Amino acid sequence: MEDLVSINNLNIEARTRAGTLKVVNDLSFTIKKSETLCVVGESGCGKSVTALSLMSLLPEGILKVSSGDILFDNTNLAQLSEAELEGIRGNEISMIFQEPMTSLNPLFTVGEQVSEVIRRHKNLNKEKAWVSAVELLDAVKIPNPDKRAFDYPFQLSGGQRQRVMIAIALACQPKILIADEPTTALDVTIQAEILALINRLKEETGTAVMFITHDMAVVAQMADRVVVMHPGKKVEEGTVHEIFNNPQHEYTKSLLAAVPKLGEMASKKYPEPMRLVGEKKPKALKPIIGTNEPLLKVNNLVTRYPVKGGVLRRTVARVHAVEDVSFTIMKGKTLSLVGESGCGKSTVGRSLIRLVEPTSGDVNLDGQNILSLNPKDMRKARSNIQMVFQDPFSSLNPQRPLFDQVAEPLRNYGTVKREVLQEKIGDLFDRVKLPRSFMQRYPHQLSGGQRQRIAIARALALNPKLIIADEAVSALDVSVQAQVLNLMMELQVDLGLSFLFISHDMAVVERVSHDVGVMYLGRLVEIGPRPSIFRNPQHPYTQDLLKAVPIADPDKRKSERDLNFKPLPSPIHDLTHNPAPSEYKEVAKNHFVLTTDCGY
Amino acid sequence: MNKHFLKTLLLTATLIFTSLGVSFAEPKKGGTLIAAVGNSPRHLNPAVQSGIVTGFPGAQLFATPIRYDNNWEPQPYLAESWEISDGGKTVRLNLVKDAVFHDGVPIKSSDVKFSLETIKKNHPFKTMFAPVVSVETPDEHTAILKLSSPHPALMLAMSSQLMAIIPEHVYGDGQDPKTHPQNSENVVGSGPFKLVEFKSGEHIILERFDDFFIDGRPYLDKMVLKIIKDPATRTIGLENGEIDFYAFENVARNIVRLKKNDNLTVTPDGYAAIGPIDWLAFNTKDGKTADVNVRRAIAYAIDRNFILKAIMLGVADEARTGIHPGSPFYEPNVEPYNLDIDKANKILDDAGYKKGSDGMRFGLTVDFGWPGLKPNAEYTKAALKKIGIDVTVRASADFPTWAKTVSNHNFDLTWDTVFNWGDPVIGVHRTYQTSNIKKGVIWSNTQQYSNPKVDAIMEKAGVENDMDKRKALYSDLQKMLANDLPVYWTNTLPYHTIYSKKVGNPPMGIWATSSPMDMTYIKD
Amino acid sequence: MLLVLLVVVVLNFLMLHLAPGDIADTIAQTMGGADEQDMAELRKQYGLDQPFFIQLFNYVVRVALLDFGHSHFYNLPVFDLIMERFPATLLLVFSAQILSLFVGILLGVYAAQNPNGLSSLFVNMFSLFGYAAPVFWTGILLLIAFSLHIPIFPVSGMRDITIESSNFFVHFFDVLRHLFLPMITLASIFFAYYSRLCRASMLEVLGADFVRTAKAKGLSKKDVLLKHALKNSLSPVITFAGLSFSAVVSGAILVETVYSWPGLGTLAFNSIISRDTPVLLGILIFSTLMVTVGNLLTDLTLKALDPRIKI
Amino acid sequence: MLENEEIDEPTIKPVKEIFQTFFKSYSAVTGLFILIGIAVMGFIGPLFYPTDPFDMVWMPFSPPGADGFLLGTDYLGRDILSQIINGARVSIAIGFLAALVSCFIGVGIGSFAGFYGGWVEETLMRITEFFQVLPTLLFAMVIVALFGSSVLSITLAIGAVSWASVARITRSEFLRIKELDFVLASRSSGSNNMALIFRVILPNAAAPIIVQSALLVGAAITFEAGLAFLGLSDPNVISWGQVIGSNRVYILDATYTVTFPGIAIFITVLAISLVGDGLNDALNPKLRSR
Repeated sequence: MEDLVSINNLNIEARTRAGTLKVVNDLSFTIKKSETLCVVGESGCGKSVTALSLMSLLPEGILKVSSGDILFDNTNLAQLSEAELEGIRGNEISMIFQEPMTSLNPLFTVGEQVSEVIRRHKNLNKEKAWVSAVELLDAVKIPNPDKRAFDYPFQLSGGQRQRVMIAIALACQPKILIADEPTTALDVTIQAEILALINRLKEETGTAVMFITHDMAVVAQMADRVVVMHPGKKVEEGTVHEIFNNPQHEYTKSLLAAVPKLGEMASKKYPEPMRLVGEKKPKALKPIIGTNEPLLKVNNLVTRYPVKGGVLRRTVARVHAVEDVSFTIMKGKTLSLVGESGCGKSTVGRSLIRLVEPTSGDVNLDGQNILSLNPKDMRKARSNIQMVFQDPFSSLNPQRPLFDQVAEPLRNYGTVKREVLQEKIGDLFDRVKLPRSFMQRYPHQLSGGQRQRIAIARALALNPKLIIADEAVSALDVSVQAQVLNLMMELQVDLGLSFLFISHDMAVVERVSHDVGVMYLGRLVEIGPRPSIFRNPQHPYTQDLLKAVPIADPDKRKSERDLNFKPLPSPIHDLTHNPAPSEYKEVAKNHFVLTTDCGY
Repeated sequence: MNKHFLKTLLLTATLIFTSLGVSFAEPKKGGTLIAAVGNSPRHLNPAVQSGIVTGFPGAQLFATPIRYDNNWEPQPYLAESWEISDGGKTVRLNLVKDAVFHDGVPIKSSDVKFSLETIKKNHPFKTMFAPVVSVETPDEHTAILKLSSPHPALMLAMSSQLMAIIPEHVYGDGQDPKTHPQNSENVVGSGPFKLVEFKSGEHIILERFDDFFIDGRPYLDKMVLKIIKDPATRTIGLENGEIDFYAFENVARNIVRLKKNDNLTVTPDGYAAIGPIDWLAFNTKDGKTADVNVRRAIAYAIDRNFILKAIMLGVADEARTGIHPGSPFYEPNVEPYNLDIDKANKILDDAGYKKGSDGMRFGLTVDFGWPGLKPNAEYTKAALKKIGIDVTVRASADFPTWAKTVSNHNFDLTWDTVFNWGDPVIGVHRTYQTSNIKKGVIWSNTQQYSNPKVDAIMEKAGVENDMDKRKALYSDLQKMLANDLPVYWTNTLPYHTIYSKKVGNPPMGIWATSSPMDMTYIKD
Repeated sequence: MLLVLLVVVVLNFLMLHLAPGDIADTIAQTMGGADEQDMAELRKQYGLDQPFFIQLFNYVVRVALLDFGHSHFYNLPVFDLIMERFPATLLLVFSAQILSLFVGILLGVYAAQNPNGLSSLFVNMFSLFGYAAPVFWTGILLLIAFSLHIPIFPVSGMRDITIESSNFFVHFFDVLRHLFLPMITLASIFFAYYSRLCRASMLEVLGADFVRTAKAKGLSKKDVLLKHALKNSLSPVITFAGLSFSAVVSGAILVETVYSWPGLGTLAFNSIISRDTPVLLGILIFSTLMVTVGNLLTDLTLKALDPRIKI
Repeated sequence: MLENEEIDEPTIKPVKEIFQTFFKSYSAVTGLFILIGIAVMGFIGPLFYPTDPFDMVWMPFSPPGADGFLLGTDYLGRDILSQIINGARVSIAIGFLAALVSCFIGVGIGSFAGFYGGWVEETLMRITEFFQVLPTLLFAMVIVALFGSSVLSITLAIGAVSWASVARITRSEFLRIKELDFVLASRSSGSNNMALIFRVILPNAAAPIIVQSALLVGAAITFEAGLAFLGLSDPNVISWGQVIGSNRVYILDATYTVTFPGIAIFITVLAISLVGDGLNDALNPKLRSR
């Protein structure tokens, strides 16, 4: 087949205050007509920069193509004038981006934004362009497109915005569509839909796709061919089957090893750490058994936020973030809460240590009723439960050295004498496998994974019984994610910790959990032992959620027909709304399914 | 006094038609005079409001029984003639026959009676008509003032803005004349101009009153008084011809500057009766300044010449006493307290105020009554440093703050400018009378100065009708005051009138713009 | 809003009450002196002999009934007095605000195109001039330059009262001629704020994802800049303009003093130094209203710009 | 190191790097040097140029350069150069102290409002709103009329009317930062409210507050000049504003008496705003790369 795009010996340099830095190093590959090429690699490997250079949209003065050619349709893009390039962009090459929330102009209606590109390249008048825009919105499955065309981006959900972006990108039937991590910011069900949509439209229009991602599971779903990049360089190229079945390069192998694959734990009763390629001395992969002694009992937890409004700033409505949730965590075990954004799983975590005040319910930690404690006793009780947060960049105070941050809880509770403090912190650094020399560093001198290790060290400082890990590994690259997960599991064995593991990633949850609870719209729809939930999901939402998870296996692709998810209703209700209590049915041992309505 | 007025009476007609007629050859009729005023008047009724700001429009809107020429000679105005009898205790005014108010109602002797009674009751200058016990109106055009005692200040008090004839049918409606709505709007006056518009802070527009009782006057069709507070802005306006006329300019620098301008005339004439004097007042009762030696030493240490030359740039006159040098009662032969640092130091040494190790004897404060006197206060600080007095300048944020401080006698020294208002009885006595020590009242005897001999002389001079005897009394007064030095007088406030060459016959009497401008005109 | 007004009234009433001296002193000043009885009578007449709380209560009740009282100094109804001056201030404040916004945005957009270049530096320096120079100083220098040395503009006031034309445009241009220097002077303070804010906000927006989208659509530079970027970068500028209304009013006090502009600023200054409490309170209430209306206009503009904002 | 990730740019930078960024900007360094120069002039200049600014040393209105007076003399024959040198001290002191007062009030109100939310925020922001809609100059004039024209009352008046912007900025920073995970982490590791406000959040909110306060210094200097122009200044100390205010009536002939202090203010405020820009660039991570 003919080459549509051919990149030859491309070098791209970044100008920084420290000097020039090579971000793309001698890169060559081709994209053929109507094929999907996935470029995969971890953050900072130069994949997005390559895509932007193909659009000739590298930010001026910061990034520059220093040598090499980009041929598009046998034309060297570097030789075209800006006006000629403008004629190609959006018309022959178009692009969709990672962040659907920010990629659309907030001040224009989506109809305007779609029709704008049509008018620009197709020379249609306003009315005709609008008509085609509405048709395009229909094609990307926006419901009621003639009405929604008048909506502003903020009135659409994230998934709908990404559909609008796709409509814009495909409006002029481009020869190639560049998709730069288009689903990374989306929930798993929406990701599945968007991926399927891109695949369908690609079939229909015959456009080539350059798909950029860090997620091997997505690659498996989308790619014809794959280019694997590792800091600035191409390390491996091949068809999707070659890459998945017979990876050659060490990096590709480690990347595949670090990806938890849904279903691979099906035969195992207890969680166990991953075996990582390149790790020098893998620890013995013992299963983590835990105990059956309850540590934390949560009964009928309800958390609602007031919505203020009107002139007098009175409460006019309430967000029902958590509705009648009950569960138990055993000593030395991990309970995972899964669900999509807005399902209330994080609120559950924060309610437990009263970072938000629950409306009602009962939280019992080792015989102590947490919710009835006065502020002073609550402060004491917090030492038993510690949190690790999602964002490694905001979870550490940028203005204080790491030593102080890890020592902060110890100082706050005054449990450790000054002389032994140094040694105690040193031990904690050893525990999370960071050199003691890091103690006087500041957070910005650390990588994301290292920061999460510090966050874990800080959580461990008070010898807590329970650690709430709120999306603690979601923001990390897969290889780092695997390392941090292994560390957490190691600590669980060594210290007998219990975890409340909050995550949206079904594959990771399957790896680390003893028990799993699935949440939807504030309710726990299904809870039970991990193998039972994954093998035999009973609630329709759990079933759909599992169906939506991409699997890192090119032979298990999903099509748009398989997927028919319902949109998420609003959790905001007026003051009179008083939802019914949750009732469950035990479908297997300790496996409960919600029988009352949850809105799905 | 009698003789004096009789002479005037005889000369009246000739004076007006010869001297005035000659000097104001062929005034042209018509035209608009653009004048500036430095502040917004409270309202326009001079019968219940004193001050030069109200005086300017007030004197145009309202006529007074008499007016004064440049030589302190009274001239007929609304009263075409007058007779003084009974040793000065009866004054008969014969009013012009065909005079009308702006609403067409004739001006009658009852209006004069009403006006005088209103003024006596409401005007702040209580001494002006204090001896007038009644006004008789035998006919429509005759008003007879009956006095309890002779009152030499009466003639001045019947001129300028001081005795505006206001219509009884308007102001006699029972409302308080001080807050009468027609003080500012729809003013029904008796003078040469009538009110078109008064916008406070912006302008006052006056228009020729066609039925004015002097035929052919006024010459101007219109007067526009622009209210411009900023002195620099006013000066630029005068220089580039936007403003034709500005009176009461007292910023020395501007006067010097404008004098150089060929298109403008700058003159200090016309302010004799206003009589503004800059002085340094002492607190004669409390603190160090209670000691007359300290006061004298301070007077010797302050160089009046410096103030005249450097601060006033030579445009102000020396004032050695509390009576304005332009007044016939001025006595220049008093101790002038010329600069003599050694003497000042010696006086203080002798009085027992020894210099400390830092060269200072004691500290005093100096206040100032309005921003124009800030340089004087600052100069005082510098000058008294030389005789070992450490002076702190106290700036009051605004007039009420200063007035509160000074009138409650919480001061050592203060610079101030005080007006004579024509006759010493009106504007001079108040500063030195023991009976006028009134806490909380500004421009009373805030020095708390008390000398029975001084009180006695003033009482005598207040009722003396013989000019020479009166002069002698005031001469004694000024010498005694210079000796006791409750106040150290330095200079006159250099009021100047600035007008464009195209302005003919600007008001040059003794009352400046507080007199009618019916004779002013615009040249071609 | 009402609460804010009440605080304005009470606080200022209190402060003026505590300040030394009162209206009686001022009236005595304009009279060239007054005696004890007069002063007592004046104080009685203006209710100053009453206890503080009764004075305050009376005032608040009257204001609630929309009666601002009479000026002690001018003896005119405060409302009339303010209404006479209000249009002038309104004209000055709003024209200066609009001018500075217009020029500021223009300069900001220009500078944002080449953030590190010479033109950007020039814009920065030019706009800083107005910011760094005290506004009255700029005013005086402009006045000396353009009224005295090159007399193109009149020195004072808002209109030439000697013009006797019934033609609207004659008066319109007359006011415009008088307005020019005060407006420029007042606007000059804010050139810097707006242009720098606009530049920064443009730069931020130019780095935003949707601008990349617009470029990826193949739009021309001009369209990207003026359609997609500018509209988005206006919000912070407009927001700041709303917040700076009270600063504009403050600046107007100084500018009005320099140019004898017959507005509220000079009246306010007067009423403070003459302790004309009803007028000052009236002005404070009105300027608070003016600022509030300015804020409201800002909000409306923001809403028109950005569909996400609800009022 | 176990991971091989890149080290990402932090959102808030530590002190050392701020200095580095700051000193790389020519304009900021120029501004800083001018400012230091002016401060040095004000504080030790009088030692080298001992003429007392209150002493009448020569004929009034001697023009600049004539008779050995570089900047001429004023209406009392006082040396304007000496007034400018000595005025620097007072003007800068008023500027800094007033900004400090504003900062103090603003940070106090803003941080409590932002941290506690609810009715505390509601009340405090109403107060802030009040100070925002009130024409500041009028309000300051009333305060000065009340307490008299001393340096102290002028400084307090300026400080008391200009803190609203600081309060708003502090509040919005607090609202933003208090939601960040490290604050939650600190709270869950037992920090009490005061520690959270002053030890955890405030240091991280400092950047925009510092920039705003730097600009307030300049604003306070011009504000003082404005008050002096209206006649509200302390005559016992020389500040630039006071020199302008008291020479204002002589502006037509002796324009230089007003020009020089005006230029002094201009240069100082300009320098402050250059420093403010530099601080902003150094402290604001969003603008750093540009």
